[in-house]
Amino acid sequence: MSARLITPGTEAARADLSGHSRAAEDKRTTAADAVRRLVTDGAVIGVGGTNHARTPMALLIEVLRQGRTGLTMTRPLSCFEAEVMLATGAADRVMTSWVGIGHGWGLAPVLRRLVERGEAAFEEWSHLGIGLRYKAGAMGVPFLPTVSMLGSDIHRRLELATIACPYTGQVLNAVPSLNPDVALVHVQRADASGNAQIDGYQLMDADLVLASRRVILTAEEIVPTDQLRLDPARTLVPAFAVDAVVHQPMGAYPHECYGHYEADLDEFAAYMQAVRADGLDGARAYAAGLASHADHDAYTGSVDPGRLAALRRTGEELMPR
Amino acid sequence: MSARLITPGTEAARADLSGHSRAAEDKRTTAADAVRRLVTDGAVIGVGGTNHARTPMALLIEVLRQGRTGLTMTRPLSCFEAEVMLATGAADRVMTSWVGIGHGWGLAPVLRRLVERGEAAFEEWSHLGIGLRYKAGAMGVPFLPTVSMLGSDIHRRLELATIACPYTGQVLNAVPSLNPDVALVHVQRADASGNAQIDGYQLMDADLVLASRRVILTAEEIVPTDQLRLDPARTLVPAFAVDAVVHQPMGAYPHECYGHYEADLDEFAAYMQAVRADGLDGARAYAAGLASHADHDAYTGSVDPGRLAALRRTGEELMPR
Amino acid sequence: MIDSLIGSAEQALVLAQHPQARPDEIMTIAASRLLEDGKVLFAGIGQPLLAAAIAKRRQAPQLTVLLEGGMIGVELKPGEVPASTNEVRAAVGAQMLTGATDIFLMAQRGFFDYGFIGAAQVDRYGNVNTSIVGDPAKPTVRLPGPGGANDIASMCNQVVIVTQHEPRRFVEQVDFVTSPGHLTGGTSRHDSGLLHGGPGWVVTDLALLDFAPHSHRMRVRALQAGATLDQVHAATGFELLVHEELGYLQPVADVELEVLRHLVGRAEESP
Amino acid sequence: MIDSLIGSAEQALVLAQHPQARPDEIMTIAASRLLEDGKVLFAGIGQPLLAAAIAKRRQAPQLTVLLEGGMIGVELKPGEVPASTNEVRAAVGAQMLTGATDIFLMAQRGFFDYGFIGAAQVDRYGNVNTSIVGDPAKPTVRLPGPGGANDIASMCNQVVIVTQHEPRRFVEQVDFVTSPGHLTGGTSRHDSGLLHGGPGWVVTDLALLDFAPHSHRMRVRALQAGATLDQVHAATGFELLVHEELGYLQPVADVELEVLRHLVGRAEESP
Repeated sequence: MSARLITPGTEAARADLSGHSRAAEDKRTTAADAVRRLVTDGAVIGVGGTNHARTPMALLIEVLRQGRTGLTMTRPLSCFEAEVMLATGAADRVMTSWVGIGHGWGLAPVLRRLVERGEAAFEEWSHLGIGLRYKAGAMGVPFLPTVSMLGSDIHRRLELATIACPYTGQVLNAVPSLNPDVALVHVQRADASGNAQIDGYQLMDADLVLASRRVILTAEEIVPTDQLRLDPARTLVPAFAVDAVVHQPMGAYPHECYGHYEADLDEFAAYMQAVRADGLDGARAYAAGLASHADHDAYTGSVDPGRLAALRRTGEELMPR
Repeated sequence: MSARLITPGTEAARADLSGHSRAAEDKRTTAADAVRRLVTDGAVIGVGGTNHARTPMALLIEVLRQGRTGLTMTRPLSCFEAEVMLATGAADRVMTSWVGIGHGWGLAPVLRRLVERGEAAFEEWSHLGIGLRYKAGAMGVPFLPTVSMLGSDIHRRLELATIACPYTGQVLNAVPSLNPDVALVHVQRADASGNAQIDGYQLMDADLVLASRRVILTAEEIVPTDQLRLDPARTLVPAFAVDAVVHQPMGAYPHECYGHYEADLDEFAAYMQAVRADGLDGARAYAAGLASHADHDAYTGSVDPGRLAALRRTGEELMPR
Repeated sequence: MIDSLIGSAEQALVLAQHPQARPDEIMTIAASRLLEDGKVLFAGIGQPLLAAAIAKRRQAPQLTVLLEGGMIGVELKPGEVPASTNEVRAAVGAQMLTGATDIFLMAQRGFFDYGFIGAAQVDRYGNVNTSIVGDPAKPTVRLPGPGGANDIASMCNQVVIVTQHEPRRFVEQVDFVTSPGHLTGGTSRHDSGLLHGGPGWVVTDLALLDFAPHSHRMRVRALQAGATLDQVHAATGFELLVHEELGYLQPVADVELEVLRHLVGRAEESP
Repeated sequence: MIDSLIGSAEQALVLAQHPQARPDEIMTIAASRLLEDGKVLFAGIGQPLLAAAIAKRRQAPQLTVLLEGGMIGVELKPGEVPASTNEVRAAVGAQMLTGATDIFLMAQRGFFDYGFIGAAQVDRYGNVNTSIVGDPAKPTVRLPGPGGANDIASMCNQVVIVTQHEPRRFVEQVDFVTSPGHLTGGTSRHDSGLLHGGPGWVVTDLALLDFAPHSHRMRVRALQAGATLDQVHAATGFELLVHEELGYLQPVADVELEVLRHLVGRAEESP
């Protein structure tokens, strides 16, 4: 398993920026190509969205398909995608504040088993701790001060440093910056060069994108730049931070994408039934099923169209009006 | 003149929050009432917007009208509103990165004269320095680290502390938080309880609002809360941070309000002509003229309606479409 | 909330709990009664959000409810209780949607009056464990982790812990302090750098508990209707203090149960 | 940009500056030639924004231009040059509008290739003063202050200083270091905690200057067409180095002047 990630790499991450193009050029490609070029074994991957919201499922499944190993997944709240990645060995570490299945399915069974056996690492941070790691990374500073985690065993276990305010003497936790090797982020719309808009809750994705050394976006829609210009305050991701843009409708499926579709609870059930029946092997079989399709379109194409239509309908019905 | 404002008051500002209602109640009032209750002599006032964008002119003129003295005005970029406040003695200190008249009018003549004579203080920060003071105040931490101002005489003059990252040893400037006594902010729309939306460039106003001990909003429009719910991601100011809401069309006039009207260059000219003719007395006479109206509606009502209509038309024509 | 306390044991003797209220409903409703109007509540999924929704429909219409997904001013839609604080059903009615980091920074600034958290284990000082059962280096049970609870417990003005009253939850010492309470009591919380807040209340199916001044030890403040002090002690794995004016909570009222069941879409079960 | 240099003095002798180009136009156009395609530029109002707009219309269509008001990807609309980086005319065509603090934090992260700043005074190490003439405690002239220039000078990968070549501007020692250049030369900038960037070029109406390796002293890299080294030395209040392969800049071309004047709405004056 990869080493602990406490030491900020602010300077290395800045130096690394010189290696990627900041041109406002066409960066569209396929998920397969983007993952092949930008996700390497053992990398720290920042997973966009939280829990079952805007999870970059198309990209994660492509990572499975390409057989990456030894990844660290950073995500403030993780859902069953973390289990799938850990069960297959694609990842062996999560850096997170929470892993659960949700929707009444209780504890994360595969994660439990792997962590309790010492076969996977659960690096536990507070929710704000993860957020501030990204924010420090995005700001280009090696740490940010906070009261989060003070007094807790999270602080003690991570061996975080404290720092005294030079003006007041107040002692705060120093949260080290994090610059993931690559961010995988799903958005509602982007232009070809990677300017992207997120509808609804933005979660931590803007900071994650700016912090990361490389960024792959999937987008429900690719739109002309002129469409973004109509509402530029909604653009939360600037093209100069983005390395690859993938047009991927249903790119968060079976998780939700605000304004487009709700999460597919039948898939939660299918996953959990596989795990309850066959434990780790069940999770692996489920993962193999996900990765068995040629690409994400083939996967979503294999799902009952009526089910997908219903998810889209309820997703739209919940929009403010 | 007020003392230097280096020592962060994070804890005092937090304690002070207990003194204001966070209820989602109707906070609508007049500018006169809000200024009477919330702006005291000698206060540190955080002025929203920058330069000639979304300047809270109605509130500043009301401060003049009520004869406040000894204020400190904090603003990242200041325009002739700073001169008017300094010339009258309403303020005796600016904390800023820049003061200029703009629009081809060159240096700020009144500011120069007062500062060069030692009659007003110009506390000079970098632009990001002001931004991080607000951000630290908004985050509830006493300082934030940055490379801004390192190596410069700004840093030396302010006697800022540096701080070493406990992980990497990198030395950064520690920017102390600022929690202004009261923020004056103009927005495009708000509901009665102070949830507010800003169109276009938000500048530093969200952080300023969250940092400040008390907040007065003026809004071009007061709308039902349900209207904000249609586009909640555009809401940048939460009601629980706001103390008073004033419905004030043309509230930034003679400065601009994105989407509503451009700045009135005739007023820039009128101000500068007064100053060029009579120096400090000219500025005072101009200020007296502003404050001579019963309220902001009376002031804007005294302006040629054709001029105002033209400002609104060009302001709207520049909107993306 | 003290309105719902009955002062004397004599009066309490005549009280029985609402016959149709389930333990989780009793807790949710007791928690809802703690919420004063005009305050700001950092809620979580499940009981906290339901408690908030009940309060907004009863004594606290101007309560502002927010969720860790960045939703501010949410309104629970009856029959559509979200399964996560980070999903579209949690955003219904939001007046403001901000970032997930930003909303916790507002907590750190001090804007939030109440924070609601749950507990797998809680000790006499209100320290909460939702991380690990057993040895942290080799856990017997790996629990989900804090989610937002560590931050809520560190930053909100007053923390309310809502959990079932069982000996395996109310333990002598938590295996892991996920969300700090009063730590080791006395000034230890403040000494750790947590200058504000701390647990104010613990709401269970058997009792309402608070923390004694200075020592910050957990104390029975009031019993749920129909519960006895012996039951509470038996369900607690450490020595509890008892308030000198022990109170008794009003039983769940029909209207409370009705509001709750309408919210969760169990109207058919309503009394 | 080196494309616009002519290597030999012999060739340069035949060059004269474009007869209709004014000094500010010569500077703006020379600055525009420095900008490579595909880069990100933190521009200021006036010459920097105009230089960027010329470059986008010529060699650098994929240049991303941003302004301190939080505008990203702006497009200058001919005839509507903004008077401030913080106004609606500066936001025309923006692909993204972010906060004014946020855009500088992106600079601190390292995303911005170029930053353009002006100067009331500049010294041999590229330190810039826009704050105070005279004694900082009792200034003779209070200048406007840095605006965003201190941050741009501290954070962008390469800083370009654009200013008229006059002895009162090119001074032995600036009265106040508003925007740090190479400080006292050598490793002093890095030693101060500024680990990146620093002035790369100085563009004036007489010359293009850079900074010598290691010492970081200002050096004449090339002369504007029609200008002489004597003129440059005479207009400089400190000892300038001269590059061993001194270059000569191409005169302003008709097409450059035309693009510039069209942008500022002076098309009627175009050549």
